[in-house]
Amino acid sequence: MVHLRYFASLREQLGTGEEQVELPSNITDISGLTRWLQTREEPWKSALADSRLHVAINQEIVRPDAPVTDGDEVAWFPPVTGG
Amino acid sequence: MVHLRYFASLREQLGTGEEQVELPSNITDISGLTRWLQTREEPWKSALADSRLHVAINQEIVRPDAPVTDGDEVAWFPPVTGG
Amino acid sequence: MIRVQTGDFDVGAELEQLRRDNNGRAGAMVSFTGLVRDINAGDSVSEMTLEHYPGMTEKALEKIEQQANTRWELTASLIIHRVGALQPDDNIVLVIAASKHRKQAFQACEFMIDTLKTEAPFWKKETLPEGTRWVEPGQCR
Amino acid sequence: MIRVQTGDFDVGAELEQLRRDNNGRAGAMVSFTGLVRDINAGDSVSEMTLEHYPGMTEKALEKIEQQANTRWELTASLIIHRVGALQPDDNIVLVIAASKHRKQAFQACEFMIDTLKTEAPFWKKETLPEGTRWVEPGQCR
Repeated sequence: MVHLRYFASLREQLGTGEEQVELPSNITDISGLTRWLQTREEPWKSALADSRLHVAINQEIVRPDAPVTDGDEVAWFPPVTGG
Repeated sequence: MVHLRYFASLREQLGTGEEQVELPSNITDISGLTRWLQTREEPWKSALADSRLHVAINQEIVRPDAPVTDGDEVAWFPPVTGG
Repeated sequence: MIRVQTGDFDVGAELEQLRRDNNGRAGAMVSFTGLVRDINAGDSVSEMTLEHYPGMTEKALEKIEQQANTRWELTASLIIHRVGALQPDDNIVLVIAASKHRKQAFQACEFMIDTLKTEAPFWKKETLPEGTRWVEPGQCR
Repeated sequence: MIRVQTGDFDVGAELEQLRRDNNGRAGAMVSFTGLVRDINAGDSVSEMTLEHYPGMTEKALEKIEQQANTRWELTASLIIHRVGALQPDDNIVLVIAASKHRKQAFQACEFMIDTLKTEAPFWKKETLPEGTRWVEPGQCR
Protein backbone atom coordinates (compact mmCIF):
# COMPACT_ATOMS: atom_id res chain seq x y z
CA MET A 1 0.00 0.00 0.00
CA VAL A 2 1.05 3.56 -0.63
CA HIS A 3 -0.45 6.57 1.14
CA LEU A 4 -1.40 9.28 -1.37
CA ARG A 5 -2.05 12.87 -0.28
CA TYR A 6 -3.33 15.94 -2.14
CA PHE A 7 -3.22 19.51 -0.85
CA ALA A 8 -4.78 22.93 -1.34
CA SER A 9 -6.37 23.66 -4.75
CA LEU A 10 -5.48 20.16 -5.98
CA ARG A 11 -7.23 18.59 -2.99
CA GLU A 12 -10.32 20.65 -3.77
CA GLN A 13 -10.24 19.77 -7.48
CA LEU A 14 -9.93 16.06 -6.74
CA GLY A 15 -12.46 16.18 -3.92
CA THR A 16 -10.20 14.13 -1.67
CA GLY A 17 -7.23 14.79 0.59
CA GLU A 18 -5.81 11.31 0.94
CA GLU A 19 -6.24 7.67 0.08
CA GLN A 20 -4.50 4.33 0.46
CA VAL A 21 -3.87 2.43 -2.76
CA GLU A 22 -2.22 -0.83 -3.71
CA LEU A 23 0.81 0.08 -5.83
CA PRO A 24 0.53 -1.71 -9.20
CA SER A 25 3.60 -3.88 -9.69
CA ASN A 26 4.57 -2.18 -12.96
CA ILE A 27 4.81 1.27 -11.32
CA THR A 28 8.26 2.18 -10.05
CA ASP A 29 8.50 5.97 -10.02
CA ILE A 30 6.52 9.19 -9.53
CA SER A 31 5.93 9.73 -13.26
CA GLY A 32 4.41 6.30 -13.57
CA LEU A 33 2.27 6.74 -10.48
CA THR A 34 0.99 10.12 -11.68
CA ARG A 35 0.17 8.71 -15.14
CA TRP A 36 -1.64 5.76 -13.55
CA LEU A 37 -3.79 8.11 -11.41
CA GLN A 38 -4.56 10.09 -14.58
CA THR A 39 -6.23 7.01 -16.09
CA ARG A 40 -9.06 7.64 -13.59
CA GLU A 41 -12.00 9.63 -14.88
CA GLU A 42 -11.85 13.43 -14.79
CA PRO A 43 -10.87 15.59 -12.96
CA TRP A 44 -7.88 13.29 -12.31
CA LYS A 45 -6.43 13.50 -15.80
CA SER A 46 -6.46 17.28 -16.11
CA ALA A 47 -5.78 18.13 -12.45
CA LEU A 48 -2.59 16.04 -12.34
CA ALA A 49 -1.46 17.37 -15.75
CA ASP A 50 -0.49 20.72 -14.18
CA SER A 51 3.27 20.95 -14.71
CA ARG A 52 3.65 23.27 -11.72
CA LEU A 53 2.64 20.57 -9.24
CA HIS A 54 5.25 19.47 -6.74
CA VAL A 55 5.60 15.93 -5.47
CA ALA A 56 6.98 14.80 -2.13
CA ILE A 57 7.86 11.27 -1.06
CA ASN A 58 7.84 10.75 2.70
CA GLN A 59 7.63 14.52 3.11
CA GLU A 60 10.69 15.39 1.03
CA ILE A 61 10.28 17.13 -2.35
CA VAL A 62 11.41 14.82 -5.16
CA ARG A 63 11.76 14.87 -8.95
CA PRO A 64 9.39 12.94 -11.26
CA ASP A 65 11.89 10.12 -11.75
CA ALA A 66 12.16 9.40 -8.03
CA PRO A 67 11.46 5.72 -7.21
CA VAL A 68 8.28 4.81 -5.31
CA THR A 69 8.13 1.78 -3.08
CA ASP A 70 5.46 0.08 -1.02
CA GLY A 71 4.81 1.90 2.25
CA ASP A 72 5.70 5.33 0.91
CA GLU A 73 3.68 8.48 1.58
CA VAL A 74 3.39 10.38 -1.72
CA ALA A 75 1.97 13.91 -1.89
CA TRP A 76 1.03 16.18 -4.79
CA PHE A 77 0.52 19.90 -4.28
CA PRO A 78 0.58 23.27 -6.05
CA PRO A 79 3.43 25.78 -5.53
CA VAL A 80 3.58 26.88 -1.91
CA THR A 81 2.39 30.32 -0.78
CA GLY A 82 3.12 30.54 2.94
CA GLY A 83 4.91 33.16 4.97
CA MET B 1 29.41 85.06 20.86
CA VAL B 2 29.60 81.51 19.60
CA HIS B 3 28.57 78.47 21.61
CA LEU B 4 31.29 75.79 21.52
CA ARG B 5 30.57 72.18 22.49
CA TYR B 6 32.81 69.14 22.96
CA PHE B 7 31.61 65.57 23.29
CA ALA B 8 32.68 62.13 24.55
CA SER B 9 36.44 61.44 24.73
CA LEU B 10 37.21 64.96 23.48
CA ARG B 11 35.08 66.49 26.25
CA GLU B 12 36.99 64.42 28.81
CA GLN B 13 40.38 65.36 27.35
CA LEU B 14 39.53 69.05 27.38
CA GLY B 15 37.87 68.87 30.79
CA THR B 16 34.90 70.90 29.54
CA GLY B 17 31.71 70.22 27.61
CA GLU B 18 30.81 73.71 26.45
CA GLU B 19 31.73 77.37 26.58
CA GLN B 20 30.67 80.70 25.14
CA VAL B 21 33.41 82.66 23.37
CA GLU B 22 33.63 85.94 21.52
CA LEU B 23 34.50 85.09 17.91
CA PRO B 24 37.72 86.91 16.92
CA SER B 25 36.99 89.10 13.90
CA ASN B 26 39.68 87.45 11.78
CA ILE B 27 38.12 83.98 12.14
CA THR B 28 35.66 83.08 9.40
CA ASP B 29 35.60 79.30 9.15
CA ILE B 30 35.91 76.06 11.14
CA SER B 31 39.59 75.57 10.29
CA GLY B 32 40.41 79.01 11.60
CA LEU B 33 38.34 78.51 14.74
CA THR B 34 39.98 75.14 15.46
CA ARG B 35 43.48 76.59 14.94
CA TRP B 36 42.64 79.49 17.23
CA LEU B 37 41.48 77.11 20.00
CA GLN B 38 44.73 75.17 19.52
CA THR B 39 46.72 78.27 20.54
CA ARG B 40 45.47 77.58 24.09
CA GLU B 41 47.78 75.58 26.30
CA GLU B 42 47.69 71.77 26.20
CA PRO B 43 45.63 69.60 25.95
CA TRP B 44 43.90 71.89 23.41
CA LYS B 45 46.62 71.75 20.78
CA SER B 46 46.95 67.99 20.65
CA ALA B 47 43.32 67.09 21.38
CA LEU B 48 42.01 69.19 18.47
CA ALA B 49 44.76 67.92 16.15
CA ASP B 50 42.97 64.55 15.81
CA SER B 51 42.07 64.34 12.11
CA ARG B 52 39.17 61.98 12.84
CA LEU B 53 37.22 64.64 14.73
CA HIS B 54 33.91 65.73 13.24
CA VAL B 55 32.57 69.25 13.43
CA ALA B 56 28.93 70.34 13.40
CA ILE B 57 27.58 73.87 13.02
CA ASN B 58 24.11 74.34 14.43
CA GLN B 59 23.83 70.55 14.75
CA GLU B 60 24.64 69.72 11.12
CA ILE B 61 27.95 68.04 10.24
CA VAL B 62 30.11 70.40 8.16
CA ARG B 63 33.48 70.41 6.43
CA PRO B 64 36.50 72.36 7.78
CA ASP B 65 35.99 75.20 5.30
CA ALA B 66 32.41 75.85 6.46
CA PRO B 67 31.87 79.51 7.46
CA VAL B 68 31.27 80.36 11.12
CA THR B 69 29.22 83.38 12.12
CA ASP B 70 28.32 85.04 15.38
CA GLY B 71 25.53 83.16 17.20
CA ASP B 72 26.48 79.74 15.82
CA GLU B 73 26.65 76.60 17.91
CA VAL B 74 29.82 74.73 16.94
CA ALA B 75 30.57 71.20 18.15
CA TRP B 76 33.65 68.97 17.92
CA PHE B 77 33.40 65.26 18.56
CA PRO B 78 35.07 61.91 17.81
CA PRO B 79 33.57 59.40 15.33
CA VAL B 80 30.14 58.26 16.51
CA THR B 81 29.58 54.79 17.97
CA GLY B 82 25.86 54.51 18.66
CA GLY B 83 23.36 51.87 17.72
CA MET C 1 13.20 26.48 17.46
CA ILE C 2 10.21 26.10 15.18
CA ARG C 3 6.48 26.02 15.88
CA VAL C 4 3.38 25.53 13.73
CA GLN C 5 0.22 26.61 15.50
CA THR C 6 -3.35 27.81 15.00
CA GLY C 7 -3.18 30.34 17.86
CA ASP C 8 -1.60 33.77 17.76
CA PHE C 9 1.96 34.49 18.86
CA ASP C 10 3.33 37.40 20.88
CA VAL C 11 6.30 38.90 19.06
CA GLY C 12 7.47 40.82 22.13
CA ALA C 13 7.35 37.74 24.36
CA GLU C 14 9.23 35.64 21.80
CA LEU C 15 11.94 38.29 21.36
CA GLU C 16 12.18 38.62 25.14
CA GLN C 17 12.53 34.85 25.55
CA LEU C 18 15.33 34.65 22.98
CA ARG C 19 17.01 37.65 24.58
CA ARG C 20 16.95 35.90 27.93
CA ASP C 21 18.29 32.67 26.43
CA ASN C 22 21.11 34.71 24.93
CA ASN C 23 21.87 36.62 28.10
CA GLY C 24 24.39 39.20 26.95
CA ARG C 25 25.81 37.24 24.04
CA ALA C 26 23.63 38.44 21.17
CA GLY C 27 24.11 42.14 20.46
CA ALA C 28 21.69 42.12 17.53
CA MET C 29 18.23 40.67 17.02
CA VAL C 30 16.26 40.94 13.79
CA SER C 31 12.61 39.94 13.57
CA PHE C 32 10.32 39.57 10.58
CA THR C 33 6.56 39.52 11.14
CA GLY C 34 4.22 38.67 8.27
CA LEU C 35 0.66 39.96 8.62
CA VAL C 36 -2.58 39.32 6.75
CA ARG C 37 -3.20 42.26 4.43
CA ASP C 38 -6.71 43.57 3.87
CA ILE C 39 -6.01 44.05 0.17
CA ASN C 40 -4.21 41.54 -2.06
CA ALA C 41 -3.76 41.89 -5.82
CA GLY C 42 -6.23 44.78 -5.70
CA ASP C 43 -9.00 42.81 -4.04
CA SER C 44 -10.46 43.23 -0.60
CA VAL C 45 -9.67 40.25 1.65
CA SER C 46 -12.03 39.48 4.54
CA GLU C 47 -10.45 36.22 5.66
CA MET C 48 -7.48 34.00 4.88
CA THR C 49 -7.12 30.29 5.54
CA LEU C 50 -3.72 28.66 5.72
CA GLU C 51 -3.51 24.99 4.82
CA HIS C 52 -0.32 23.04 5.42
CA TYR C 53 1.14 19.56 5.23
CA PRO C 54 1.49 18.43 8.85
CA GLY C 55 4.76 16.64 9.40
CA MET C 56 6.41 17.89 6.24
CA THR C 57 5.90 21.49 7.41
CA GLU C 58 7.86 20.94 10.60
CA LYS C 59 10.63 19.13 8.72
CA ALA C 60 10.86 21.95 6.17
CA LEU C 61 11.02 24.66 8.85
CA GLU C 62 13.63 22.75 10.85
CA LYS C 63 15.75 22.36 7.74
CA ILE C 64 15.50 26.09 6.96
CA GLU C 65 16.49 27.03 10.49
CA GLN C 66 19.37 24.56 10.42
CA GLN C 67 20.63 25.95 7.09
CA ALA C 68 20.56 29.48 8.53
CA ASN C 69 22.54 28.34 11.57
CA THR C 70 25.09 26.68 9.31
CA ARG C 71 25.54 29.70 7.05
CA TRP C 72 25.52 32.39 9.75
CA GLU C 73 26.86 32.62 13.29
CA LEU C 74 23.61 32.84 15.24
CA THR C 75 23.17 32.82 18.99
CA ALA C 76 19.45 32.03 18.62
CA SER C 77 16.77 31.63 15.97
CA LEU C 78 13.04 31.04 15.80
CA ILE C 79 10.38 30.36 13.19
CA ILE C 80 6.66 30.37 14.08
CA HIS C 81 4.00 29.91 11.40
CA ARG C 82 0.26 29.97 11.95
CA VAL C 83 -2.27 27.78 10.15
CA GLY C 84 -6.06 27.84 9.94
CA ALA C 85 -8.41 30.81 9.61
CA LEU C 86 -6.93 34.30 9.96
CA GLN C 87 -8.34 37.83 9.66
CA PRO C 88 -6.75 40.94 8.12
CA ASP C 89 -3.99 42.33 10.35
CA ASP C 90 -3.50 38.95 12.08
CA ASN C 91 0.01 37.62 12.49
CA ILE C 92 0.93 34.87 10.01
CA VAL C 93 4.60 34.20 10.51
CA LEU C 94 7.45 35.25 12.79
CA VAL C 95 11.13 34.75 12.06
CA ILE C 96 13.84 35.88 14.48
CA ALA C 97 17.62 35.71 14.14
CA ALA C 98 19.99 36.78 16.92
CA SER C 99 23.71 37.20 16.45
CA LYS C 100 26.71 39.10 17.73
CA HIS C 101 26.81 40.86 14.38
CA ARG C 102 23.90 42.76 12.90
CA LYS C 103 24.67 41.90 9.26
CA GLN C 104 24.51 38.22 10.14
CA ALA C 105 21.20 38.67 11.96
CA PHE C 106 19.68 40.56 9.00
CA GLN C 107 20.94 38.09 6.41
CA ALA C 108 19.86 35.02 8.37
CA CYS C 109 16.40 36.42 9.08
CA GLU C 110 15.82 37.35 5.43
CA PHE C 111 17.16 33.98 4.26
CA MET C 112 14.76 32.11 6.53
CA ILE C 113 11.63 33.98 5.42
CA ASP C 114 12.66 33.91 1.74
CA THR C 115 13.30 30.18 1.86
CA LEU C 116 10.13 29.49 3.85
CA LYS C 117 8.11 31.27 1.17
CA THR C 118 9.38 28.98 -1.59
CA GLU C 119 9.94 25.69 0.24
CA ALA C 120 7.64 25.24 3.22
CA PRO C 121 4.31 23.52 2.42
CA PHE C 122 1.79 26.25 3.28
CA TRP C 123 -1.02 27.38 1.01
CA LYS C 124 -3.09 30.52 1.42
CA LYS C 125 -6.75 30.73 0.49
CA GLU C 126 -8.39 34.14 0.52
CA THR C 127 -12.03 35.01 1.05
CA LEU C 128 -13.03 37.92 -1.20
CA PRO C 129 -16.46 39.52 -1.67
CA GLU C 130 -16.93 37.28 -4.79
CA GLY C 131 -15.90 34.06 -3.07
CA THR C 132 -12.65 32.27 -2.27
CA ARG C 133 -9.42 31.87 -4.22
CA TRP C 134 -6.07 30.21 -3.69
CA VAL C 135 -3.19 32.65 -3.64
CA GLU C 136 -0.77 32.22 -6.52
CA PRO C 137 2.99 32.32 -5.87
CA GLY C 138 4.46 35.79 -6.28
CA GLN C 139 1.02 37.33 -5.95
CA CYS C 140 1.50 38.05 -2.29
CA ARG C 141 4.14 40.34 -0.74
CA MET D 1 8.59 58.45 14.70
CA ILE D 2 11.84 58.82 16.64
CA ARG D 3 12.57 58.84 20.37
CA VAL D 4 15.69 59.34 22.47
CA GLN D 5 15.22 58.21 26.06
CA THR D 6 17.01 57.00 29.17
CA GLY D 7 14.33 54.44 30.03
CA ASP D 8 13.88 51.02 28.49
CA PHE D 9 11.56 50.30 25.57
CA ASP D 10 9.21 47.37 25.01
CA VAL D 11 9.82 45.93 21.55
CA GLY D 12 6.56 43.99 21.56
CA ALA D 13 4.49 47.02 22.54
CA GLU D 14 6.16 49.18 19.88
CA LEU D 15 5.58 46.57 17.17
CA GLU D 16 1.99 46.18 18.32
CA GLN D 17 1.43 49.95 18.21
CA LEU D 18 2.80 50.22 14.66
CA ARG D 19 0.74 47.21 13.64
CA ARG D 20 -2.40 48.91 14.97
CA ASP D 21 -1.55 52.17 13.23
CA ASN D 22 -1.15 50.19 10.01
CA ASN D 23 -4.35 48.26 10.44
CA GLY D 24 -4.19 45.73 7.64
CA ARG D 25 -2.01 47.74 5.28
CA ALA D 26 1.45 46.56 6.23
CA GLY D 27 1.97 42.88 5.42
CA ALA D 28 5.58 42.91 6.61
CA MET D 29 7.33 44.33 9.66
CA VAL D 30 11.05 44.08 10.29
CA SER D 31 12.59 45.05 13.62
CA PHE D 32 16.20 45.44 14.65
CA THR D 33 17.09 45.44 18.35
CA GLY D 34 20.59 46.31 19.48
CA LEU D 35 21.61 44.97 22.90
CA VAL D 36 24.53 45.61 25.23
CA ARG D 37 26.97 42.71 24.92
CA ASP D 38 28.79 41.41 27.97
CA ILE D 39 31.98 41.00 25.93
CA ASN D 40 33.36 43.54 23.47
CA ALA D 41 36.68 43.25 21.64
CA GLY D 42 37.53 40.34 23.95
CA ASP D 43 36.98 42.26 27.17
CA SER D 44 34.31 41.77 29.80
CA VAL D 45 31.90 44.71 29.94
CA SER D 46 30.09 45.40 33.22
CA GLU D 47 28.40 48.67 32.21
CA MET D 48 28.02 50.93 29.19
CA THR D 49 27.23 54.64 29.16
CA LEU D 50 25.78 56.30 26.09
CA GLU D 51 26.49 59.98 25.61
CA HIS D 52 24.74 61.95 22.90
CA TYR D 53 24.33 65.45 21.51
CA PRO D 54 20.84 66.53 22.54
CA GLY D 55 19.09 68.34 19.75
CA MET D 56 21.41 67.12 17.00
CA THR D 57 20.58 63.53 17.88
CA GLU D 58 16.87 64.06 17.24
CA LYS D 59 17.57 65.90 13.97
CA ALA D 60 19.89 63.13 12.79
CA LEU D 61 17.38 60.38 13.60
CA GLU D 62 14.53 62.28 11.94
CA LYS D 63 16.64 62.74 8.82
CA ILE D 64 17.51 59.03 8.71
CA GLU D 65 13.87 58.05 9.10
CA GLN D 66 12.84 60.53 6.42
CA GLN D 67 15.48 59.22 4.00
CA ALA D 68 14.22 55.68 4.53
CA ASN D 69 10.64 56.78 3.84
CA THR D 70 11.77 58.50 0.66
CA ARG D 71 13.75 55.52 -0.65
CA TRP D 72 11.28 52.79 0.33
CA GLU D 73 7.52 52.50 0.40
CA LEU D 74 6.90 52.23 4.13
CA THR D 75 3.57 52.18 5.93
CA ALA D 76 5.28 52.96 9.26
CA SER D 77 8.73 53.36 10.76
CA LEU D 78 10.26 53.91 14.18
CA ILE D 79 13.67 54.61 15.71
CA ILE D 80 14.22 54.54 19.49
CA HIS D 81 17.68 55.02 20.99
CA ARG D 82 18.54 54.93 24.66
CA VAL D 83 21.13 57.12 26.37
CA GLY D 84 22.72 57.02 29.81
CA ALA D 85 23.93 54.05 31.84
CA LEU D 86 23.10 50.55 30.55
CA GLN D 87 23.93 47.02 31.70
CA PRO D 88 24.82 43.96 29.60
CA ASP D 89 21.74 42.54 27.88
CA ASP D 90 19.91 45.90 28.08
CA ASN D 91 18.21 47.25 24.98
CA ILE D 92 20.16 50.06 23.26
CA VAL D 93 18.33 50.75 20.03
CA LEU D 94 15.17 49.69 18.22
CA VAL D 95 14.49 50.25 14.53
CA ILE D 96 11.25 49.10 12.89
CA ALA D 97 10.17 49.32 9.25
CA ALA D 98 6.72 48.23 8.05
CA SER D 99 5.80 47.87 4.41
CA LYS D 100 3.51 45.99 2.05
CA HIS D 101 6.61 44.27 0.70
CA ARG D 102 9.07 42.37 2.83
CA LYS D 103 12.17 43.30 0.79
CA GLN D 104 11.37 46.96 1.32
CA ALA D 105 10.90 46.44 5.05
CA PHE D 106 14.23 44.58 5.35
CA GLN D 107 16.15 47.11 3.27
CA ALA D 108 14.69 50.14 5.03
CA CYS D 109 15.33 48.68 8.49
CA GLU D 110 18.93 47.80 7.67
CA PHE D 111 19.50 51.21 6.05
CA MET D 112 18.25 53.01 9.15
CA ILE D 113 20.45 51.13 11.62
CA ASP D 114 23.50 51.27 9.30
CA THR D 115 23.11 55.02 8.81
CA LEU D 116 22.42 55.62 12.49
CA LYS D 117 25.68 53.88 13.36
CA THR D 118 27.75 56.21 11.20
CA GLU D 119 25.80 59.48 11.40
CA ALA D 120 23.87 59.85 14.64
CA PRO D 121 25.83 61.55 17.47
CA PHE D 122 25.99 58.80 20.09
CA TRP D 123 29.14 57.66 21.87
CA LYS D 124 29.58 54.50 23.89
CA LYS D 125 31.79 54.28 26.94
CA GLU D 126 32.42 50.86 28.43
CA THR D 127 33.28 49.95 31.98
CA LEU D 128 35.77 47.06 32.06
CA PRO D 129 37.51 45.44 35.04
CA GLU D 130 40.53 47.72 34.33
CA GLY D 131 38.51 50.92 34.06
CA THR D 132 36.54 52.72 31.37
CA ARG D 133 37.15 53.20 27.65
CA TRP D 134 35.41 54.89 24.76
CA VAL D 135 34.32 52.44 22.08
CA GLU D 136 36.10 52.95 18.77
CA PRO D 137 34.10 52.86 15.52
CA GLY D 138 34.02 49.43 13.94
CA GLN D 139 35.00 47.85 17.23
CA CYS D 140 31.42 47.06 18.12
CA ARG D 141 29.04 44.81 16.14
